[in-house]
Amino acid sequence: MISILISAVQPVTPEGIIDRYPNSYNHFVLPFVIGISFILVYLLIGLIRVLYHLTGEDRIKLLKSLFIPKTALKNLKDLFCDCLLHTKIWKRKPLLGYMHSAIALGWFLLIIVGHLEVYIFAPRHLEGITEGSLYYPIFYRFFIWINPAHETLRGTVFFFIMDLLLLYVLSGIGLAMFKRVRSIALGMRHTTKPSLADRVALYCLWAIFPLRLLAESFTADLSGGSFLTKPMNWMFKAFFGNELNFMPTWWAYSICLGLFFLAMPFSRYMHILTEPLLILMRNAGLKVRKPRKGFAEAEIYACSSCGLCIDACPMNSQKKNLKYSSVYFIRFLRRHNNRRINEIADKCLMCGKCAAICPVGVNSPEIRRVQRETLNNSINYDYSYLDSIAQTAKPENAEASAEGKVLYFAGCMSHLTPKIIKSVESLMKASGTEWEFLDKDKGICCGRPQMLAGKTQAARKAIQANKALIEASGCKTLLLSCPICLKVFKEEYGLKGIEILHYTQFIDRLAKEGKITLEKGTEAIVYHDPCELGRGCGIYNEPRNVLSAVGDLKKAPKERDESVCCGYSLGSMTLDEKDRAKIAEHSVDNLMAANPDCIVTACPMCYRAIRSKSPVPVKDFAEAVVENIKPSKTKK
Amino acid sequence: MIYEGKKKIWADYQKEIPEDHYFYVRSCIRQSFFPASEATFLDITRNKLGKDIFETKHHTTCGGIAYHSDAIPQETSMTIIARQFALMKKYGYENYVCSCITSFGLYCETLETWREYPELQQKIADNLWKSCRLEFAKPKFLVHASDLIFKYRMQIAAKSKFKLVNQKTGEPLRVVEHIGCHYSKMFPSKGVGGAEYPYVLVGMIEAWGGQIIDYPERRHCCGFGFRQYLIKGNRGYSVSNTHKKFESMEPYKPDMIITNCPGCPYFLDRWQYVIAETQGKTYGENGHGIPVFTYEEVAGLVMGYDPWDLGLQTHQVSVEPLLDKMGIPYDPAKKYLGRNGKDLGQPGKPHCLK
Amino acid sequence: MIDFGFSVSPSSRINLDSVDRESFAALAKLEPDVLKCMACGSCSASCTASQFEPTSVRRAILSLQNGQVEQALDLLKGCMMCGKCTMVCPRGINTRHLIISIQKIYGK
Amino acid sequence: MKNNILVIGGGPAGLEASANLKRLGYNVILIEKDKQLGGHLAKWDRLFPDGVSARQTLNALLEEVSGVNCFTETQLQSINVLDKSYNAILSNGITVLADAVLLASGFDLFKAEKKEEYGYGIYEGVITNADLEEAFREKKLPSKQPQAIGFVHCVGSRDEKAGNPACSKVCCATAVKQACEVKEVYPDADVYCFYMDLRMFGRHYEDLYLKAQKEFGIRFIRGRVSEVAETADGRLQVKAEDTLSSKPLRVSLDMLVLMAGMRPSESGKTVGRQLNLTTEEDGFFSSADNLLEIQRSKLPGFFYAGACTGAKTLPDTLHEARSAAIEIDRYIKEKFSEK
Repeated sequence: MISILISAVQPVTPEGIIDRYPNSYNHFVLPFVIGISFILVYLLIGLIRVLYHLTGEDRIKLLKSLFIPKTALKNLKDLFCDCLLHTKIWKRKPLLGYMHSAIALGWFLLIIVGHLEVYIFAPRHLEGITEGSLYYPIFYRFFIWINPAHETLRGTVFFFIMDLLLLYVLSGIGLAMFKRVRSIALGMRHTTKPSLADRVALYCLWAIFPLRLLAESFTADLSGGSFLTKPMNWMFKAFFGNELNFMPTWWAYSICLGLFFLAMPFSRYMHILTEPLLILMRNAGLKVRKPRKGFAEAEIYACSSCGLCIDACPMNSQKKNLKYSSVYFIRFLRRHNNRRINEIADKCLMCGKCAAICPVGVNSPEIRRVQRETLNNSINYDYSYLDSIAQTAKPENAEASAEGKVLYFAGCMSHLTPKIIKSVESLMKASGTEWEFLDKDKGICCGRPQMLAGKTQAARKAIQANKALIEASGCKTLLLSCPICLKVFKEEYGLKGIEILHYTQFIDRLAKEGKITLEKGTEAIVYHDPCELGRGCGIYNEPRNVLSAVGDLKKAPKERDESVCCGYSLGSMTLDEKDRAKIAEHSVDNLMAANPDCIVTACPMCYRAIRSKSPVPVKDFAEAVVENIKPSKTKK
Repeated sequence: MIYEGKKKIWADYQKEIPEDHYFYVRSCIRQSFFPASEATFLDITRNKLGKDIFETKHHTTCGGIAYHSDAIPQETSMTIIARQFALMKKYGYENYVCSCITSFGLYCETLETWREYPELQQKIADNLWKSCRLEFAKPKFLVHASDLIFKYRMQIAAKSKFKLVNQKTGEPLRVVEHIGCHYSKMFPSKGVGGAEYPYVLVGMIEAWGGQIIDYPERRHCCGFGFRQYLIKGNRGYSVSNTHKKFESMEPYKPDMIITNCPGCPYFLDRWQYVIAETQGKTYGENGHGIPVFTYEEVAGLVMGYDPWDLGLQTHQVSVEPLLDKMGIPYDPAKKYLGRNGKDLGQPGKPHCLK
Repeated sequence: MIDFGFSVSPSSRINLDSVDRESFAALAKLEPDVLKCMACGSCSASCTASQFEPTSVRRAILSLQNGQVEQALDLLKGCMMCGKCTMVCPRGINTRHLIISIQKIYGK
Repeated sequence: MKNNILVIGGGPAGLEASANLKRLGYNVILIEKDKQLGGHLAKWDRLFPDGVSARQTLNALLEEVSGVNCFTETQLQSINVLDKSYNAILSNGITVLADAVLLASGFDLFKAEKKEEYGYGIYEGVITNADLEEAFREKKLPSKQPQAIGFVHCVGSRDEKAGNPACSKVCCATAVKQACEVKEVYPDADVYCFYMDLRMFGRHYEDLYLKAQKEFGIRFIRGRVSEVAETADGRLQVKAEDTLSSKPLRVSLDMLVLMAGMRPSESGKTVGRQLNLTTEEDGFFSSADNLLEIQRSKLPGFFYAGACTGAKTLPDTLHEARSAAIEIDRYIKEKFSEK
């Protein structure tokens, strides 16, 4: 995009533009040069480090992805929307979004347009380090003298654009300063405590643009300016008289820039530079393999420490749990504080809400899972009892009629809520579906709980056994009532030619195909999105389609990807019963705000948890559906 | 340990033991393995103390071993017992003293059963008449031979030549007493001192100068347990029991063990050899075992009998270190000479146990 | 040594004097819920793995208290981490974390 | 003229009943065989489940009986049933003509030495629940830190051989309370409770149990202690079966507390013999009806309150004392109103 722009504006050699300094150098640029050199070298080393820690396979994947048009386009879009526009923040908190885009996009454009200006009016200075290409475009307004008599329209337009951009950035900075004072006004209840490097970088960042304004205003009569800088220049002249006063401000501007870059790697502002890499890696489909290296490192440095995840975290319904939020987890990872890393990694419910709302898209639950893996994967286990099961399961023994049948896997937790199983059974009968019940008597765990506990190896063994049983059944559709199972079946099983459906999807399909007819009741229903179903598998609409046909579906204040975990997730290793109960209460409070007659959810775990705290009846999804199926006329 | 507390319990379990005139019955095991013990009993009571202890060659086994090994039914053993009692009556006695603990327990059990079920007693009386033409009778007093020695303990002490004291140090010997399970565990009131802290052997040891050891597993069975030993496959269980007892008494460094049951001295003695051979472990001083005695043997030693006349050469665990301690003279050359002075031949030496 | 065809068998008795108290204290620190078990047996009854292999959190806790570490680990090695026991435990014991903590502290 | 009511026994039941009868306008004569009033409550230190002071509780009860004729160190010499009333001769020489008699003779603690295998009175470290309470009260706990302490539930309760097949109701809660208290004094000691069933039936009792486990780390072993012996170093070797794992178990302890259960009191039995009062198999007096007329005996005008009709907790005893007062009031009004 930028290259197109540049080609459209051909460089010229304007007559009225003269370097005020013959060698285009002044000592004040030194702090900036040191800072920018440091950060560039740091970035290069960092990039090499991250790439080095990737597996060979991942590196190739990353490289390839850059040349696949579809991914490349997505990369561009994401880079622009996420890094510059900050659309994700805009969507949730517009004012906060504006602040971020003002600073990011504004600054980015200042740099681009600044360089363009140099490219057009003083192209020589972009030719090499010796010509000052490192600092010249930044301090262009200092080095240049523009004869007012020769001022072109093009130049004036640039002056105007640059002042406008500066104002844009300044408005963002102003908001940022205000946010520091009153973060709640911008919609954040909790925010993180900045470290020393954070403070240095922050104050520098705050100072950079006001100083730039001052500096450019001082030289506006020499190097040109527009609606912002020119009047300031007149004002300064009127007050100070001597135009040589401008040196300290340029020094200050350069020092702030330099300091900012020096502090950057040790501060949260590193996210500005890391996020683009993260976007490329994520779009390439890389996964976290080690909790502190490779992709994870990119994620860690991409965290902006904004603290949005603090409010999002369901554990924080109790103040004492604030310290377990993702932002702190990432912070401790950065600091290599192992004790705290493990403590936080184990505590997390893995509900995924922090990842869903993260402006940078850091998937910290996944890092936590991998962190657990480093400690727990080597724990001894003995699943030899599964071997015989897997061996006796043979696909060739399957009946031919099985192909058209639906295979239902209830999972461990559904067996604790027989109502769900009964409802699924009635549903099968009502819809005339031919089906098999895989784990009617003896079931094997789906593997997800082991994965969540970091016992990946053990999980693979369980997965293998279940997979053999499923393939041996000959059925081509696998129906699940437990979202915990669903997620692992979808992501880890690799069941070829078998469609995996959650019962919300299945029932939605039955209704659409007319195999069941739903009767709309008058009950006000609120639906609780189970974490693993919603954020975990992206299933939000199907249950809502069905429920709105069954009753009066209300909206909870926080729903879909912002839904509040029920607190009983298997994700948390160390939360105790009392804490879980508190979270469940919090989750129910959110649902009850919609003033429903009943709560419906589609997960056996949520069902039990919410039922224990809810003042209104709680129904399982299938149960709610079965209660409202219109008896078919054709069948008995 | 609060001695007064024990005395209180002993006071609760007083048993009436007549002074004299007893009908004596032997023990199957003891007359085979420790014949000198019974001979000593008779010698002490009759000749040394001048008591009337009558014995007849017509008495038989009480049937206890067969009964406890499930080889004969209860009624059979009861009829055998009824015959013994009838013999007592026939010879004009009403005090019955038996040498065997198994018998003693079975007599107690039988008498209690007859008391509870008079119709059964009648049936046994009929059986007795039909089979032996003997008149049914029950003893007025039933005592065990150890009860009698307990009764005479002070008289024996008065005639004693040696004490249960280490001659060199003057310290009392540390004695483990082991009571046969069937002595009072089934009927605590039938034993001197009850079941938890039986006094019968303790009284003898105290009277003869020894010091009793109260070790944690004192209540434990010697390991015989009838079919636990009689069936070879169970013998590991039997020896494990004994092992447990020795492990428990070991820290107290006992000088000797005194018993009042036929099986106990045999198993406590012989299993020390088996434990030594299989585990390489011995419990006495310097690789010796802990010598095990019957109460008659101890009484005999105290009264100055020749150790070899008491049959101590038939013990597995050598008794010489204890004899030395007590200062009892003995002639090592005569150890394996029979009563007639003929050489009996020497047994093989164990590998481990000295 | 002579083979008699029988010998002293090892005692199956629990000896509380020789229980490893330090490890248990470490476990109680890591997962205090271990102290809360009242031996109701709900965990074993609902256990997914116990249909295939003797598995019981209740008995594992007891075994550790009795110093039978091997037995405790044996009773947990087949655990599939499904969490049903956590759901049914009337005392709200965090059984999954307890199992992992036991395996971490006592496992090789 | 006020009706005379004779109350036999100055424990919590007798005190509470006397206070209520006095309030109802009767002339109450309370006799107590001991020097001081209060019965077992006077010997206790703290009470389950909340750990309130026994002394304070007793003082509150004593305050209520001011104005009642209390004769301590006094026993019933003889008692005769007259036409409408009872003629009682007390050991202090006083004769009382009582229109109604309330027997609140309570219980005696089971004599722990009867369980010979536990070695009470033989091994130094073996004490009873009452001994421990006394040690707490008099602050006479051994200053030497014990390494391990055990509590044996059901000593002389649920034990046919000990003559009491019934549950004594209070021992479980007392044992758990005392275990916590002991652990407070000796935080480094291992504390074990040997129980057969934990009967934590009352309000807050289960909380006490959970607290004992979680906060005090007290180990509960399901199995009755079978025997106690002394080890070479003077400790107590205790054997039991851990019935939850079906394995025999052994542990060395420094202190073993026997939770002696409740037996009918000897002084109550003496009264019972004089009046031919019937008792049930457990030795406690039989009420006229076990549901509706627990406070009534088969003799008109003769009433029961508290543990003389079976083991009771303190609140149960106090409830019975109050009901007995109401029952006596009803009886007197019915019997003497036609006068």
